[in-house]
Amino acid sequence: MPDFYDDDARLTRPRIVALALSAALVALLSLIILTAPGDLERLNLVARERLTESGVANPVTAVLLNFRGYDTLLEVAVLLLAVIGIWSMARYARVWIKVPDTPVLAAFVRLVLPLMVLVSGYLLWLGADAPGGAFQGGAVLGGMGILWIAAAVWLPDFQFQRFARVMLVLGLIAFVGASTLLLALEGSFMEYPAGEAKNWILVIESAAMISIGMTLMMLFVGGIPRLNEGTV
Amino acid sequence: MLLDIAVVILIFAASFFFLAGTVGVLRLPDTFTRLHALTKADNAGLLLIAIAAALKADSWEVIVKLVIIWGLVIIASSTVAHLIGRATLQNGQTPWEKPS
Amino acid sequence: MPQDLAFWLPVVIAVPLMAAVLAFLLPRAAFPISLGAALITSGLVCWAALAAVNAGPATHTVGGWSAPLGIDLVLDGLSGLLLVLTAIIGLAITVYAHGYFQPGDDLVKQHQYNFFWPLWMFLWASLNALFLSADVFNLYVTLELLGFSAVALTALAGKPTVLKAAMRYLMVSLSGSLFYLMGVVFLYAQFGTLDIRLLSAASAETPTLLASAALITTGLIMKSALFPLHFWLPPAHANAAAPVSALLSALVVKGSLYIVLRLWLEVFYPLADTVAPQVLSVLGVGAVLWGSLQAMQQPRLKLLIAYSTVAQLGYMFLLMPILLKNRDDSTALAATMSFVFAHAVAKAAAFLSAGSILHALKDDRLTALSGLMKKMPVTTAAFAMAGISLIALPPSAGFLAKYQMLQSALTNGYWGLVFVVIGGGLLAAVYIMRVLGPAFKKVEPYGAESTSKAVHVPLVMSIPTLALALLAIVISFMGVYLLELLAVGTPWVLKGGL
Amino acid sequence: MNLILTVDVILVVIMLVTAWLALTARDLQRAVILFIALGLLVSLAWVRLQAPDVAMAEAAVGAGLTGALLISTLNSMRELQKKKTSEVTPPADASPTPQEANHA
Amino acid sequence: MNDSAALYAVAGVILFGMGIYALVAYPHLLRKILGMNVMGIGVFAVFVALAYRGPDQPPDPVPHALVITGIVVAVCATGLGLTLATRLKALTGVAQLTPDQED
Amino acid sequence: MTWENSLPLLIVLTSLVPGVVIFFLKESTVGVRTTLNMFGAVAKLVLIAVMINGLLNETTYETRLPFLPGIDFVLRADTLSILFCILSAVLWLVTTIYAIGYLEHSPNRSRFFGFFSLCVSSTMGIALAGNLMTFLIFYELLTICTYPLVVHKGDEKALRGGRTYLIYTLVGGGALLLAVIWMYAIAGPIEFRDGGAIDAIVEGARGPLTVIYFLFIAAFGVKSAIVPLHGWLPRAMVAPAPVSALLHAVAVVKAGAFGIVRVTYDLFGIDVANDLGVLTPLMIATSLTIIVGSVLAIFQDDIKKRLAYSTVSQVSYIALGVALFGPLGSIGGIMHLVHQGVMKITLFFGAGSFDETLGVTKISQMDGIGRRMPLTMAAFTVGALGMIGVPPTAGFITKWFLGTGAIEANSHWVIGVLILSSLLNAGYFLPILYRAWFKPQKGDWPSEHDFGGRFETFWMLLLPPVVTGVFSILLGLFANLPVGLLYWVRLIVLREYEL
Amino acid sequence: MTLVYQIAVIFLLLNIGAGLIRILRGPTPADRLLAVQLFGTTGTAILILLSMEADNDAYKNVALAFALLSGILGVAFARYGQAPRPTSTPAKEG
Repeated sequence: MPDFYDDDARLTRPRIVALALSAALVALLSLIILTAPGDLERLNLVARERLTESGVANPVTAVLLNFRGYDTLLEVAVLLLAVIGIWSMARYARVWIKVPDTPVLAAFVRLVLPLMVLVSGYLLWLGADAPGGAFQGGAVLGGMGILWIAAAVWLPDFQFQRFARVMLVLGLIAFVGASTLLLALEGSFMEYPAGEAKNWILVIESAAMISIGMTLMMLFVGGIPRLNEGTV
Repeated sequence: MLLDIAVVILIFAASFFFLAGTVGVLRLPDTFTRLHALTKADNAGLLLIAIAAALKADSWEVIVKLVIIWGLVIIASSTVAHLIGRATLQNGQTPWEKPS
Repeated sequence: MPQDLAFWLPVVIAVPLMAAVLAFLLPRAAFPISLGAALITSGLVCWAALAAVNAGPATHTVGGWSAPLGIDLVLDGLSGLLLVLTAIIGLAITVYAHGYFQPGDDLVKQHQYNFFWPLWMFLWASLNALFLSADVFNLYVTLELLGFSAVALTALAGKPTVLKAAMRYLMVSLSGSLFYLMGVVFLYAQFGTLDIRLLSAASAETPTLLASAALITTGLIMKSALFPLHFWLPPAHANAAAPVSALLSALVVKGSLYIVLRLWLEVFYPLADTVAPQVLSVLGVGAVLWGSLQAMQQPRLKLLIAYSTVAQLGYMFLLMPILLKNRDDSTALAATMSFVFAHAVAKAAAFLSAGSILHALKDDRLTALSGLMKKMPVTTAAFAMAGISLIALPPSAGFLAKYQMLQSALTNGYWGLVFVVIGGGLLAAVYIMRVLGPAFKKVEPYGAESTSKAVHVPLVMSIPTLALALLAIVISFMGVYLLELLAVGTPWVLKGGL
Repeated sequence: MNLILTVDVILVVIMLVTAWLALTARDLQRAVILFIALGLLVSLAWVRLQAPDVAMAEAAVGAGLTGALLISTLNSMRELQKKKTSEVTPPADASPTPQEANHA
Repeated sequence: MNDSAALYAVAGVILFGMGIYALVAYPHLLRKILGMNVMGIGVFAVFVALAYRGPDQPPDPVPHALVITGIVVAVCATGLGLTLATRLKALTGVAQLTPDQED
Repeated sequence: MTWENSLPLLIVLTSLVPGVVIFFLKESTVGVRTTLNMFGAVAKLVLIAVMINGLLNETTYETRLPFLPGIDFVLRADTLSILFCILSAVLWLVTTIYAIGYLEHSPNRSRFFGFFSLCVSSTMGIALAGNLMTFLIFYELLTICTYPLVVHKGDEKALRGGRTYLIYTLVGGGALLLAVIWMYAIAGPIEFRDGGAIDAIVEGARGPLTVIYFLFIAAFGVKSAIVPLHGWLPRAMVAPAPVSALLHAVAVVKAGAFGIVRVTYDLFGIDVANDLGVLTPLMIATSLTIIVGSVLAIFQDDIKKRLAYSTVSQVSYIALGVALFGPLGSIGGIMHLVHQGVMKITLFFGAGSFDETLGVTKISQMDGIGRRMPLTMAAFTVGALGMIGVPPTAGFITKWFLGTGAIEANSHWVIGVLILSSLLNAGYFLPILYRAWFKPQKGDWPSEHDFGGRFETFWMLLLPPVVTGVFSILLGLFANLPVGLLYWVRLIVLREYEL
Repeated sequence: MTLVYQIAVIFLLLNIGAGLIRILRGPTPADRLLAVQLFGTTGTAILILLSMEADNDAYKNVALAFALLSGILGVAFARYGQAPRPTSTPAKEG
């Protein structure tokens, strides 16, 4: 069977069985989820009541970085782990480097890159009060990285690799470091001192954003950033 | 009230441009012509909607944001259109000509 | 304050996590960093376990936000036991891996060596985080951490077969996590909280709870490779590098198993009278039989051990109906957890010996193992001790566990399980003897003074292997202490309070 | 009169159709692009459900970066396929130069 | 649950089911990864739908935060999976999980 | 831990520790190994002597460690355990000497002696076990440790024999495990006690208790080779002669027989067992075994095989004695525990020496061997006569008590069994003796080995059979000494019957 | 007023739905890319409309992210998505 078409799109017997089973599962789960109490306040009220204590005005950011900041810490760890995992599997960059034969792309990148840095910073800053934050800002930074590679502004080499390593771990180090420091100071992991939560959150978020951006870029690179002759 | 009417008209016009773009993408015969229809129509449509939103905006911040959004889209789509056009040409496809 | 047990709980997670970061940042110093972290973590965990026995369970409120809003870390008997288990095996594997991956001039090996350490430290951190977490969503994140590090470690060996196995593993792990997450969503829909103790207090038999239990259990038994969802396990465990195989079989599958136990004990207990626990038990029986039969037919040592894992995982689900029937009575839980402990130690020892054999002979087909006793006496002895524990002959940890299982099954009138456990032991004897039988074959003509061709296995490899193997025997005399630890505040809803 | 439920229904229908097409499309490239479209639609859905934070993350990460990843992976695979059909062994496992190894 | 929320919740469950189907029924790894992502979207949809409390009430922020976490995990998983798939393609020439042959 | 509390543990450790140390010794360090072995054996004997002295003064020796909630790990000395201890310790010492001689120059001796010592430790543990759990642990440990000894030669035949041995014993072990757990489930965490741990049958538990008893008998029946569970024993004959001696006389077979004694007397209690009505089936099974074993023995040409079937038959005398409800029968059975050990080990030593010195493994090759190796053959003859039950050998004492016991128990048919078996014994032993002493040598010996020295064979191969042969006679002649065997066994039986 | 926005949103959504046909038809990667562009632009417009409909300025941030990322997607696709599919059918695999 050719590799790029699952040409065999016919409904074979196993597929029909799988389809029927999935449909049954869907039907059951749909029925059940509709019976769930609809008027339950769940954690909504609690979270909103204590929003003022969290140091930020955006409840999602408050949950992400304060109430359930520990989840986010592990999340940042997942990001780093994904890159380490990829690097351990692929010893060379996967991306296909080809210098573009038109100046338009470079011009575009020159125009857009500063804008993206600005936007990512803006989203981070905004995160405290409105939708936005480290993940979204980081995603924009990651996009910038992809653009960078796509326009062949940067070729993966090992000077860059060292820089990348530091950037990758920055967020997790900041997160764990700050949390441990707070453990020593306040007696509880990641418990921000009263009134200073916002500053701590911003510092952690900034570091995390850089790491997230670098991580997403490295996911795209798909291997240790160095060129192998003939790497695709 | 007048503002609202203007907004309605703008949105209506924008919808027309979007429709044109979509019809173009669907009906035109080859990549180049479709590219042409899409970029023109959609960017114009988005511009109109952005203007409508700007009319309703409460602060300058929002207007700046709208400008940036529109600017980004237009730069990106023109760059991409350029890249696509080049690539398509290089792939050996020739622009469609009206059959005589 | 620092004397307080609860204070130290996040440190148990932070130390290996930081070690992972540093090992990644400074590849040259990766081993010393990891070894240091391993020592600190193990020491801390053992101290914490002792302290918990004396002072009872401990709760750390992360960020100062207690449940329902925040996430709590809870150390009780069940989690403490698994933490200690991880610490023991982790320490041994840390030392072993240093010998196993020793790069020399080989660049590919250098690559493996460099990346083993951060991945392994991540794995350890995620296990600790998983065992300590009292929040169902937090458990999801730790499961993902665990899954990613396990997959990456599996793939480290780099051969096509192992990549394929890792891919299969990743698929199962991810879809299992998604099933789990869907179950969590259902729990949240019904009860409006994510904290296990609050869920426990609110739990009631509703369709949503049933759906959630089904989703979560399905997801987790995929990850735990319970028959018939075990298909991914043997290739992954058999083809990974030996220290990784040991980690996967001994610890990683226990992570999801732990969540199954925890959630059934704390949250899904209203479903104890439904058919669900029976189904799990029957699947366990299937696993014991199928895994053992497969292990009897495998041509390679590591595949054999991997199928043995499939079989042994079955035992851990056998007692589910008894476990849930009367949660006050902890004998079934004690039996299951003793088994988890025993299996982990023995299986780690078995895989590590298999690794030494592979290292020395470059071949682990059973036909190549004739006269092994002569060539590699220490390794063979270690494997034999592990095997004894897997067969559950006394005096070994496996015996202790199976004894408790039988007792629990018998006093509750589950005669079928009694025969499965005893029969399973005999089946295990058959496949273990497939290895140990030929090991005693003579290599030289009998009577001629031996021209010993013992193969060299470095001490950093043989000592941890032997230590774990000895432990697999000696634990049977420490059973009381383990059970004392296990009795600390499990299950929460009955003993720990809110 | 409020048409918001109509919006939701249309959005959901298009989402489901896109998802189904993405999963069953014969050509993988088509599948990937449909998946990106799905990401964008889902992002709209999040906005409809008053979850702009999630929508932003979905648009940026779920659609944007995942899409880019999928596209480039598909590309790599096709390059590999071409190499394979033209009987060139994949070089991805070639040994690195000593200098590189030092930096590994 | 209000109508919109119910609609999206059911849509989420359907997406979940579609993802499972694709995961099980199709051999190509890229499609399996797509299936997994669709499954994830389904779960998130149910979760976000739960949080929605009608146009006039503020939504529950906790599921939002959790879904953001989930999205990031999903992209990491995708990255990992795609790398593995590419390596497999490079080494075996097939991006499918063919049965193992004893080597 | 006090001296009294640690003594039983020390007795186990005196062979366990040397055993473990020996594993790590190089093959060539014969001196250290021998010293360790000898030191362990002597130390064990001394400790047992101390313990006998203490027991006579009513001291209790008990090691108790926590094992599981409610169940301890208990090693305790009582009169019965001391009997088995001293038998094993003495015979271990003798066998060790023999084994050193026998295995001189053969490979893997560290491994051999290591497992050998572990075997004896397990036997000690079985003897001293104070409850079922402890018994079970050592019983299975014995299985594990004997396997490497059985397959010691490492050829295809040895491996096959080892496999058979394992299959039998592991299945038996499974039955034992089930019986133990069931017992605990019914009766709680009981420990062995003189006169039985179960005072009376709980109503409703009669059925389960009967089943449990037969499970025990089945489990022990495997090791003590009760027909039809004896299949492993002849096949395990591939092991080196000292191992056969160990299997047949000291450890494995004896452990099974001892288990039957223990369970019947100290777990169920003879009265309860009688009440359950399980003794008669046991009597029938053992009688059958005695006859069948003897009959099969007649058809064997291989010396060791013939001895093996002889063991099948002889060991069942012990269980038969137990099954005869009454003190006299019990005395006979328990005494045979010792007698059979001493006599059978003599025979195996003899057989091993013939093999090692002359290469003789078949009875048809034994013509005239009495003249070539008179001392060894004399010992062999004593053993054989003892087996037949000729006075004044030890075997006669056994049969005497068994016979009177049968009369006491009103099971007169057992006397018939005894007579028949004695005839059969004579039938398969007397031809050997005739060949050895009265037939002329036929050609050369299969492979003669010259050890030099003044004796007919290497002195380490000669001394043990002579010593045990002498013992066999002494045990018969002086059975009735004040502190002799009979005195001790009477003491045991009195306690068991609570007279 | 909301009704106007809603109708416009519905209209644009239907546009997107129609655009799916182009993705399905292809035939070249470039044509598919076009459709993606269409989606990006239309999606941005829908977001702006939704923002007005719900009277929530925060949604415009989503539109911003949308615009940025659809641009990046376009470039990535243009650069990496155009590799022609292998023409020859590889030998039977397995």
